[in-house]
Amino acid sequence: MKKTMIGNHAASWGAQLSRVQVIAAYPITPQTLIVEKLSEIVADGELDAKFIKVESEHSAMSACIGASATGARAYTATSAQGLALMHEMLHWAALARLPIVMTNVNRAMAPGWSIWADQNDSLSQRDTGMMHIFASSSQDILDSTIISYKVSEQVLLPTLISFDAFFLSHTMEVVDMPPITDVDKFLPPYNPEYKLDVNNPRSFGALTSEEHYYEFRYKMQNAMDDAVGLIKKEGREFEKLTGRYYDLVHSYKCEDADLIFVTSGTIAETTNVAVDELRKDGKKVGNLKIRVIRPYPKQDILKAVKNCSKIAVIDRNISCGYHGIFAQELKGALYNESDIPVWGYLAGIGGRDVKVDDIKEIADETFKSKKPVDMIMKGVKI
Amino acid sequence: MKKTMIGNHAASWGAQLSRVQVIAAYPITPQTLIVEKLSEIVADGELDAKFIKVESEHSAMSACIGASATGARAYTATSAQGLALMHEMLHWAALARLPIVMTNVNRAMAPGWSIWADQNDSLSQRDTGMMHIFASSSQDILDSTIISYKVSEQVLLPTLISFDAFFLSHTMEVVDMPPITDVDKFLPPYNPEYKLDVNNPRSFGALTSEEHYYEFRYKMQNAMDDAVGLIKKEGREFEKLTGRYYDLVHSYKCEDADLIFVTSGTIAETTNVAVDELRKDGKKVGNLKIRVIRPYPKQDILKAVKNCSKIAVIDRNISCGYHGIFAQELKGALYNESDIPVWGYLAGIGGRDVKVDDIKEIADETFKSKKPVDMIMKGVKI
Amino acid sequence: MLIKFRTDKKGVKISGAKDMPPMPASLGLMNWNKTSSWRNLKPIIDYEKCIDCFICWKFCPEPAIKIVDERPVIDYDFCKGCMLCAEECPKDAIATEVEGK
Amino acid sequence: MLIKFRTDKKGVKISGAKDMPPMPASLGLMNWNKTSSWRNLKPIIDYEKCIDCFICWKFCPEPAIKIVDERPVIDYDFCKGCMLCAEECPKDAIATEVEGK
Amino acid sequence: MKLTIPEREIMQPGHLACQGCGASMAMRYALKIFGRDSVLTIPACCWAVIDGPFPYTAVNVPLFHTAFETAAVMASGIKAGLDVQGEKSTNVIAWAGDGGTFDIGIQAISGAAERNDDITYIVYDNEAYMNTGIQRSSATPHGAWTTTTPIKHYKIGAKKNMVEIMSAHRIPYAATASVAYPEDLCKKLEKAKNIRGFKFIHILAPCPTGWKSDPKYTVKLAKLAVQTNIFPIYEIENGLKYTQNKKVKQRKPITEYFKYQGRFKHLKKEEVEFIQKSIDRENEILLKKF
Amino acid sequence: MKLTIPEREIMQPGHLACQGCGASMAMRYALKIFGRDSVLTIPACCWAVIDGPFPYTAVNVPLFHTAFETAAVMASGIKAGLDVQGEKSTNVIAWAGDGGTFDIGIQAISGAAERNDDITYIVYDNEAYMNTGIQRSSATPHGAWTTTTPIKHYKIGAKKNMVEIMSAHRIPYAATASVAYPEDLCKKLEKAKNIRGFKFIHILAPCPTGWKSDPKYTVKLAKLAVQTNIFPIYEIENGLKYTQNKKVKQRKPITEYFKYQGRFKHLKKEEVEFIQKSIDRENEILLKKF
Amino acid sequence: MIEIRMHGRGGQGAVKASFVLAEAAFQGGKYVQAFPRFGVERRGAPVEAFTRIDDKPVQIRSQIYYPDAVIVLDQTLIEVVDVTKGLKKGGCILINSDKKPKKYDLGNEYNIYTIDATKIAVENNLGSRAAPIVNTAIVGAFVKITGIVKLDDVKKGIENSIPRNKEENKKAATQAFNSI
Amino acid sequence: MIEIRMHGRGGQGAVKASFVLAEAAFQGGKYVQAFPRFGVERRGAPVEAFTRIDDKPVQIRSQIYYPDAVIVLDQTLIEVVDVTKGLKKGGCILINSDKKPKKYDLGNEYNIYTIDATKIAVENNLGSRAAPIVNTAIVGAFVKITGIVKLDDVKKGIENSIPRNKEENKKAATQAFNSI
Ligand SMILES: Cc1ncc(C[n+]2csc(CCOP(=O)(O)OP(=O)(O)O)c2C)c(N)n1
Ligand SMILES: Cc1ncc(C[n+]2csc(CCOP(=O)(O)OP(=O)(O)O)c2C)c(N)n1
Ligand code: SF4
Ligand code: SF4
Ligand code: SF4
Ligand code: SF4
Ligand code: SF4
Ligand code: SF4
Ligand SMILES: [Mg+2]
Ligand SMILES: [Mg+2]
Repeated sequence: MKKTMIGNHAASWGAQLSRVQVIAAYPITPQTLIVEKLSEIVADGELDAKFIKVESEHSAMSACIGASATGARAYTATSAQGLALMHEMLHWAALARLPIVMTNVNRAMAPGWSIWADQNDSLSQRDTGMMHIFASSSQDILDSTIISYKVSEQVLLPTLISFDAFFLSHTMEVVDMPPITDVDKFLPPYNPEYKLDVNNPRSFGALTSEEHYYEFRYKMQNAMDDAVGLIKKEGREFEKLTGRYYDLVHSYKCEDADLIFVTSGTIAETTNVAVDELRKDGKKVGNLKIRVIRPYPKQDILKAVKNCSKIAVIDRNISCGYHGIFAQELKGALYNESDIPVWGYLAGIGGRDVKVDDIKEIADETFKSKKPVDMIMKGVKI
Repeated sequence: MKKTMIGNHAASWGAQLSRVQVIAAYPITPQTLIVEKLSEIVADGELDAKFIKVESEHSAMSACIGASATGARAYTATSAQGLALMHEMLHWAALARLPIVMTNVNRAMAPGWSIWADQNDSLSQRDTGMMHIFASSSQDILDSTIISYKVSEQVLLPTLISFDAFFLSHTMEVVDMPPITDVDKFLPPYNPEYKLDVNNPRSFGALTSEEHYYEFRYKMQNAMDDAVGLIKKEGREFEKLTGRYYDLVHSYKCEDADLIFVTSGTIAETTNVAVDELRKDGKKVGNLKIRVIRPYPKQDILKAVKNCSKIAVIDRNISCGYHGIFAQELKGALYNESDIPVWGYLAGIGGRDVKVDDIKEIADETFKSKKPVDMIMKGVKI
Repeated sequence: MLIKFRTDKKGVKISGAKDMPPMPASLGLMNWNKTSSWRNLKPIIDYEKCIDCFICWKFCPEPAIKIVDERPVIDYDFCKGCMLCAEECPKDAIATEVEGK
Repeated sequence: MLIKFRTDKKGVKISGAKDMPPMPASLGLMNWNKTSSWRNLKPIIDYEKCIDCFICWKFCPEPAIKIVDERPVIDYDFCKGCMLCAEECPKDAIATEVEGK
Repeated sequence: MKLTIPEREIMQPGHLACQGCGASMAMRYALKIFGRDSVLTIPACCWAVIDGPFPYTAVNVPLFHTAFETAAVMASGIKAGLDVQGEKSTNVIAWAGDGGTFDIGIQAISGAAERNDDITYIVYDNEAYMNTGIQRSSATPHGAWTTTTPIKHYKIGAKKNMVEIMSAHRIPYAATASVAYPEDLCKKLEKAKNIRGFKFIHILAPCPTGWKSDPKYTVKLAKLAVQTNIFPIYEIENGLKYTQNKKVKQRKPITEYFKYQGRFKHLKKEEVEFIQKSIDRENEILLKKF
Repeated sequence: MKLTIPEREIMQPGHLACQGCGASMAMRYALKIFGRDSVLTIPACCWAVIDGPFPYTAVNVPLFHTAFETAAVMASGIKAGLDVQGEKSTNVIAWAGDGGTFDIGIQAISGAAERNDDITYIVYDNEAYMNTGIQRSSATPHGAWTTTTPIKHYKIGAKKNMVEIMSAHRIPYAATASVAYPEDLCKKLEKAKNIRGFKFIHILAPCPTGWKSDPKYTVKLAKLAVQTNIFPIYEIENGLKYTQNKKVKQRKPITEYFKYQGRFKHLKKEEVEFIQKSIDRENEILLKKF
Repeated sequence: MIEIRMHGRGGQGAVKASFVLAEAAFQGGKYVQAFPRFGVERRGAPVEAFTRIDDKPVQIRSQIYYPDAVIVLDQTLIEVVDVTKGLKKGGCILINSDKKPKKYDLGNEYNIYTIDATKIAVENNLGSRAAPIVNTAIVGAFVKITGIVKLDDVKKGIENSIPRNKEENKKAATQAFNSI
Repeated sequence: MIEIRMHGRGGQGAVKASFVLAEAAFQGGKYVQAFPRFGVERRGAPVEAFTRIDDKPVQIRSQIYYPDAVIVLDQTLIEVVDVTKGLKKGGCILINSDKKPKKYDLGNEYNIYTIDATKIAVENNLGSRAAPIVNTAIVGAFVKITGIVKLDDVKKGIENSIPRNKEENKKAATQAFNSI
C-alpha cells in the first residue's frame, strides 16, 4: 500500500515488517525519529518486540549482540557519534557472525557539532566486517531492511544500512509498504545452528590463538563472497513479491555513456536528474549508483563502466590524508583490470547541498579535463 | 646511548624523552607494559607528568584531548579493543586538531579473544583523520614518538604509531637512546595559538553548519598534505642529531628489482632478510616498507616502484568484503598513474608467524603467476 | 539552521577557509543575535507599581533585564517574551502585550 | 600460548576451516587438559587422620577432589598443587610431597 | 539596591535557548559565581546548541564542547593540562544534561569521582533528552510521557537517585539545587568553588518544551518540585554529612506540580496516588539522614 | 555424608586458572547453585582465559564471551532474546572482574540496574586488573602495590564502595560475599536466583598471583578480610534493608591480613595505622545501617 | 513541479503544515516531497518547511531555493524574516492574518493573499488564540488559491495524517477554502 | 646467529633469564633479541622464552623453531614438555638439576649438561629452595658451556638488567660459571 512517510519512518516500518524481536537503541539526531516511531509501534501493539532503552550506543549494539546470540532477530539504529561509539561492537557483531541489521543516518562527525549529511561516519566502519548498504530513497530504506535480514541470516554477517541525514531522514515522500503477509513469505523466522542454548552448552568467542584466528577471517571473507550472489538472488525473490529489484549497483544510462558518474545515497538520485538534463544537452553521461559497498561489487562495477571513457566519482566523505573513499575503493578495484581514467570529486561534505547544477559542473569539468585528478573539492570556499 | 629494551619500553622512553606532560591510559595486553613503565618513570621522578588513571580507553583519549586543548603535551597507548573503543574520540582529536601522539600495539580484534599481532585494529582507524605510522623496530618506535610530536604540533593533527604485538612489543633488542638534551634541541615545548585560555575565552567545537564544516575538512586535508613534506624535513633534522633517518617509505634494493614487495611492520624486517636470500639465489627482488599510511605517501611509492614489473603486497589485515588494506590503498594510488600488476597477499593474520620462507614462497608464486590476483590468503588452512 | 549565522556581524567576517581557525574555535559572541524576533508576547514594566525588588532581573533566562540607575530595564533586543518576569513579579508590575497587534 | 591447544584430544579434530564453526563456538570441554603438569607440590591425604569433613573438597578450586564412596579422593590428573586443601584441613590430614624429587 | 545574587553577568544574551529555559538560567547563575577564571566543558545536550554556532559563543569563558559521554573526564584532562602548566587556580567545570550524566556519562563521572579529581560537575536536569526531542532518560520521573515512553507505555520506574550514587562515592561535596532558589544555588556553587576534589551539583531546570509547560511557569514549577517534595534540596559532605537546605513544612500535593505540565496529563487518579505515596515514602527515608 | 554446599559439579577441571585462584572457586560455587538452565556472559578478565581457548570450554553452560565494558548489557540482551523466544526461566548471569565492574563496566551496570533487568550480576573481586598483569582498579585497596601504582606511588584512596553504589540504585538485591564462606555465598546465590529484577553480588576472590601470596592462603586471606572488617559481609534488599551476614565479634588487626601478602609489604607503620583507623571508622558507619 | 516554502515559529507546526499539504497532494494522485529546513528547532524562533508537488516521482534531493509559493503561518514574522527570498516572480504569498493583502508591502512582483486562519482554527476548537493550530486551515486556503489540490483530497489527507480532531480539522480546511 | 630456548614455569623467571642472557651478549658487543613465547602466563604452568644472539643487527622477526640450544630451569618439566622439540642436531641442553647429565634420556643427538643452579641461588640468598631465583646462575653456566659470552659481560649484563641484589647475582653467575 502506498503511503507518505519520512525516511526515518521507512526504517521503522522496515523493522516492523521484518518482525524484529529485540530493539535496543539510543537517541541521536537525525536518527531519533526511527526509535520514537518504533516505541509507538510497539506500544500500539503493531509489533511484538522487546525494546531495551539502553544507556549508550555501545550498549545498544551490545544488547543486540546478546539478543542475536540467543537466536532472536535484533535491530538498532543510530548516527555519527553513536555509530562511532559502537565501533568496537561492530567488529564484535561481525566476528561473532551475528545477522543484526542496523540503520545509520549519515551525519558529519564532530567536532564541530554537525547534524547534517556526511558519509564519513559509516564509511569509517568499512573495515569492521559488516555488510554495508547506502539507501537512496525511503522506499530503498524500507525494502533494504527486509532484504538485509534475509541475506544476513544466511551468510551470518550483520548489515549496516546508511542514508543521508535530512535529505532522506526527515523528508516525507511516497513509499509502497508491502503487506506483512507477503513479507512473511519472503523472510522466514531466524533459526541459527549455533546459539546460546542450555541444551547444547557452548562457549562463544573464547581465546583464539594464531592456530585458528586466521581461518575465522577466511570464513568471514567467504561469507562476504557468498553475499554478492545472495543479494542478487534475494533481490529477485523480493522483486517477485513487490516488483522492485535491488542490486549491488544500479546503472542509469551507462551503456553508451562517455562519462559515468559514480555516486551513492541521495546524490545518486539528484545525479539521475542531472543525467537527464545533460543528455538533453547532448552530453552522453550515465550514473552508476553504488548501493552496496561491502561486499564490494567489483565485477558489477567493471561490467557497468567497461564502455565509457571517463569516470567521475562523487564522494560525500573524505579519508583525510588520502582522498574520497568511493574513489579510492573504485580505483583499487579497477586496478589491474581497466585503464579508464577516474576523476575524484568531493561534494556535500558536512551537509552542504548538492544541486543538479553542481553535478552538471562536474560533468563539464571532467569532459574538459585531460588528466585525471585524485580529488577536487567541489564548492569549497578557500 | 645503546641499551636493550623491549618495544613497549621503547615507546615509554620515547614519551619520556618527548617530555609528555599528561598521560592518560588504560591497561590492555600487549600494550600494558608501556604504561607500567611510564608509571615507574614518573614515580622515579624521571618525568614530570601527570598520570590520569582513567576508567576506559574512551576516557583515556578524552583526557588527552582535554589536556591537549589547554596546550599540554599529551600521550596515551592502547591496543585492539582499546583503540576501537577510542574510535569516536580519534575522530574528535583529529577534527579538534590536537597534536596528541599515541601508541597502538597491533593486536587482532575479538571475538575470539586474541592478543596476537594483526593490523586490523589500527587500520580500521584509517578514516579518522589521524596520521598513522607503522614502526618496524624498537628504535623506530622510540624515534617515531619524538619526531611525531614535532610534526603533529606543526600540522595540528594527532599521530597514531602502531607496531606488532609480541614480535615487537615484548621483544627485547638494542636501542640507541638519544640524550634528552639533544631531544630538547629538536623538540621545542608545545605552545599553540588556539587553546583553552581564560584570558582569551573561546568556545571550541560549537555547532558548525553546512556553511563552514566542509572548510574545516579542507583545512585538515591541507594539513595532511603539509605533513608529507614535514615528515621528511623533520626526519632530516632528526638525522642530524642521531644519524637515523625516517621517511614515509623505505625502499630496500628496489632500484633494479623485477619484483617489489610492499610490506609494513615486522613483516617488512623479515622481508629484508628474505630479499637478501632471494638475491643470493639470483632473484631480483626489492622491498618497499610503508612506514606512514596517513598522510598516504603516493608520490614516494610511485617513485620507488616505477622500474619494477611486478608488485606483491603483503597485508597482515583484511577489510572483509574487499581485501587487504595496503593492497587496496596502493592500487587506489597507482591507478591512473601506472600499470604495474599488483598481487595481494594476506599473511600473519591473528598473530600467525610470517617466516623468511613464507616470503620466499610469495616471491616464487608471484614470479610464476601471469595474472595479478586481488587476494591470496597465504597459509590459511582450508 | 533556523538561526541564521550572520558571520558578518560583530566584526567576524568569514569568506572562506582562510578566515577560519584550524578548528571550530569561536571568534565572537552571540550577542549579535537579537532574539527579539522570537517574541510573541511583550513584557512591559509599570515603574509606578515596581518596587525594585529585582526578582524579574534575577530570573530572566537571557538575561534581558538590565539594572540601569538601580531600576530594572528590559532590553527588547533580547527579550524572547517568555513572560517569566511577569509571572514572578510580586507586584504584578509587568504587563503583557501581544506583538504585532 | 603457553598451554598447548591439543585440538586432537577429546574428539575435537580441526585440520582447517572446514572443521570449524563460523564463529569461535566451543566444540568440547577443557578436561582433556591434565593440569598435573603444573604441579610442584603434591597433596597426599592420610585417610587415617581424615574425618571426611569435606572441607578440602569444598575449597579445591579446580575442582580436583572428588567424592568417591563418601571419602575425599584427589584426582592427580588435575590437581595443580596449590596446597589449599592441606592448609584448610582441620585435621592436618593432607601431607605435602615435592614433585620429581 | 539589594541584590541577593551577584550582579555581574558573564553569560551573554543572544543565546539559543527556548523561551523560559531553566537550563539557561542555571548557567547564568553558575558563571556569576565561578567568574572568568573558569573553563567549561559541555557534552552533547541542549547547552551545546544554546551556546550558539561557530564562530560564536554565549558563555564568554573558555568552553570545550565535548562528546556526549565524556564531560567528567574531559574536565579531568583539562584540569591536568592546566595544572602541569602551572594554572592551578582555574575552576574547571563539567556542565551536562541529565542524559549525559545519569546515563551515558555516568562511567566517566564515577571514574573522576573515584580519582577525586579537582573539578566541579554540574548537571542541569530537565528530566529527559531534550536536545534530541524529548526522549526518556533515567532522570525521567515515573509516570511521565516522552517520545520514547508514549502515553500507552509511559515511563515506569523511579528517577535514578544520582546524588545518592555520588554520595556513595564519598566525594567531598554533593548537592541538589533548583533554578527557583538562586540564592541557595549560588551558595552551593561558592562552596564547591572552594573545596578541592570532586564536587557534584544537581540542578533541577524545568524545560517548557519538554515538559509541555508554559515558559512563564519555569520558576513556579521548579518551586513546586521542592514544595511537593518530589525534588528535595539538600547537600552531602564527604558522603556522610547530610544537610537539608530547604525545609518543607507542609508539603503540597503532587497534583499541584503536575497540573502545569502536559507530560503528566494522561495519568489516572490511581497512578497519581501511587506517585504521591512513593514521594512521601522517599521523603521519610531522606529525612532520617539529616 | 553431610555436605554444606551442593555436590553437583558443573564447572570442569582442566581450566586455566593459576594455582589457588579464588576466582575459579567462586565460579564453581555459582554454577552449583544456578545449574544447567543458565547462560553466562563474561567480559575480558581472568575468567576469559580460565575458561580455556577455542574450541574448548570449562564452564559447561552456554557462555558468551563479551567485550570488557559490556557484561551487564550483554546479559540484558541475552535475557531479552531468550524472553521473546519464550525461554523465560533461564538464569542469565553476568560474571565479571572488579575492573570490568567498578571501572569500565559501571555504566552498563547502572543502566541495567535502572531498567531493573532480570539478570544476576556477579563480580569476583581480586582487587586489580589481573589478566593484564596486576594494574590498579578502583577496587584496589588503599596502600596496595600494583604495576601502575609502584611502591613509591602506591595506591592512594579508598576502594570504591560498589555495593553501596548499587544499593543507591535501589535494586531488589545486593550483597557482598567471600570464597571463604561458600555456604553464605550459596545462600545468596539461591536468593538471587529466585528474585525477579536486577541482582548484584560482590565476591571477594583472593588472587595469589596479584596479591603476591602463597596459593595455599587463598581461603585464609578471604577469611581474614572478613575478620579484620576490611571486607564486611552483608546484604541489602531494595536498597533499604541491610542485613549483616557475618558478625565479627572481635576484629583482628589489619596486620594479620597484610602479612600474608606481598602487595602491602612496603607499607610503613604509620600507613598501616592510618588504614586501621579508616577500617574502624567505616565499620562504625556500616554497623549503624543494620 | 511546484515548490512551496512555509514560514512559522518553533512550536507552531510549520513542518506539520508542509506535510499536510504534501499528504493532500498525494491523495490527489501527485508525487510529493516535504521537509523542514534542516536544523535545530527552538520554541518561538523562526522556522521554515518545504513541499514539492509533481506529477512524476520526485528524484531531486536538494533543497528549495526558488519557491513558487510562500505560506506565512505567523504574520509577525514578516518583519523579522525575508519571506520573499528567492520567490519566483509572480509567485504567490499566503499570509495568516486578519488584515487585507494590500496592507503588506512586499513589492509588486508577487500575488499576496491573506486568510485569518487563526480565527478559523479557534472557531473549530483547534488550539487557543495564543497557540492556535492553523495547519489545516492554511492548507485549505492555499489549495483554493493555487488549485493544485482538490478540497476532497485535503480532507483525505487530513484523515490520514492528523491523529486527533480529524473532523474539526476538515471543517477548518473547508471553511478556509470557502472563505478565500 | 645462535638461537636459544628456555623452559620454566610461570612465576619462575624464564623470560627474565632469556633477557639476562641477551643483555650479557649485548655487553659483549653482540646484537640480540629476546622474547617470551607469545601468550598468557599462568603461575605454575610451563612457559618458554627465547634469545637470539648475532654479530650483526637481528632483522628477522619470526619466532624460533629450531634452536641451537635449550635451557631447562626446572627439571620436573622434562617429563611434561618436549624440551628437545626442534633442537638442532648436536645442540646443547642445559638443565638445572642436582643430577648427572647421563640421568636424562633425551636421545643421543644432543649434548646434555646439568648445573645445580637452585643450590647456587639459595647459597647466594637468591630466593628460597621452594622459589629460587636461578636466572643468573643458569646464564653463568650456559655462557661457560657455549663460550658465546664472556663472564665479565655477564656481570655487566647483571649490573644493567637486574634491579636488586646485583652482587649476589654476579656471585651466583660466577660460581655457576666456575662449577661447570
Ligand atoms: C554518543 C552520542 N550519542 C547520542 C548523541 C545524541 N544526543 C545529543 S544531545 C542528546 C540528549 C542530551 O540529553 P541531556 O543530557 O539530558 O541534555 P538535554 O538535551 O536534555 O539538555 C543526545 C541523545 C550524541 N551526541 N552522542
Ligand atoms: C576495551 C578493553 N580495554 C582493555 C582490555 C584489556 N583487559 C582485558 S582483561 C583486563 C583486566 C580485567 O580486570 P578485572 O575485570 O579486574 O578482571 P581480572 O583480570 O582481575 O580477573 C583488561 C584491562 C580489554 N579487553 N578491552
Ligand atoms: S519583579 Fe516586579 S517589582 Fe520586582 S523589580 Fe521586577 S518589575 Fe519591579
Ligand atoms: S519575558 Fe522572559 S526574556 Fe523577556 S524580560 Fe521577561 S523573563 Fe526576560
Ligand atoms: S579436609 Fe582433611 S579431614 Fe576434611 S575431608 Fe579433607 S582430608 Fe579429610
Ligand atoms: S592441592 Fe589444590 S588443586 Fe590439588 S587437590 Fe588440593 S586444593 Fe585441589
Ligand atoms: S528544549 Fe528545554 S532545556 Fe532545551 S533549550 Fe529548550 S527549554 Fe531549554
Ligand atoms: S591472576 Fe589471579 S585471578 Fe587470575 S587466574 Fe591467576 S590467581 Fe586467578
Ligand atoms: Mg536532559
Ligand atoms: Mg580484577
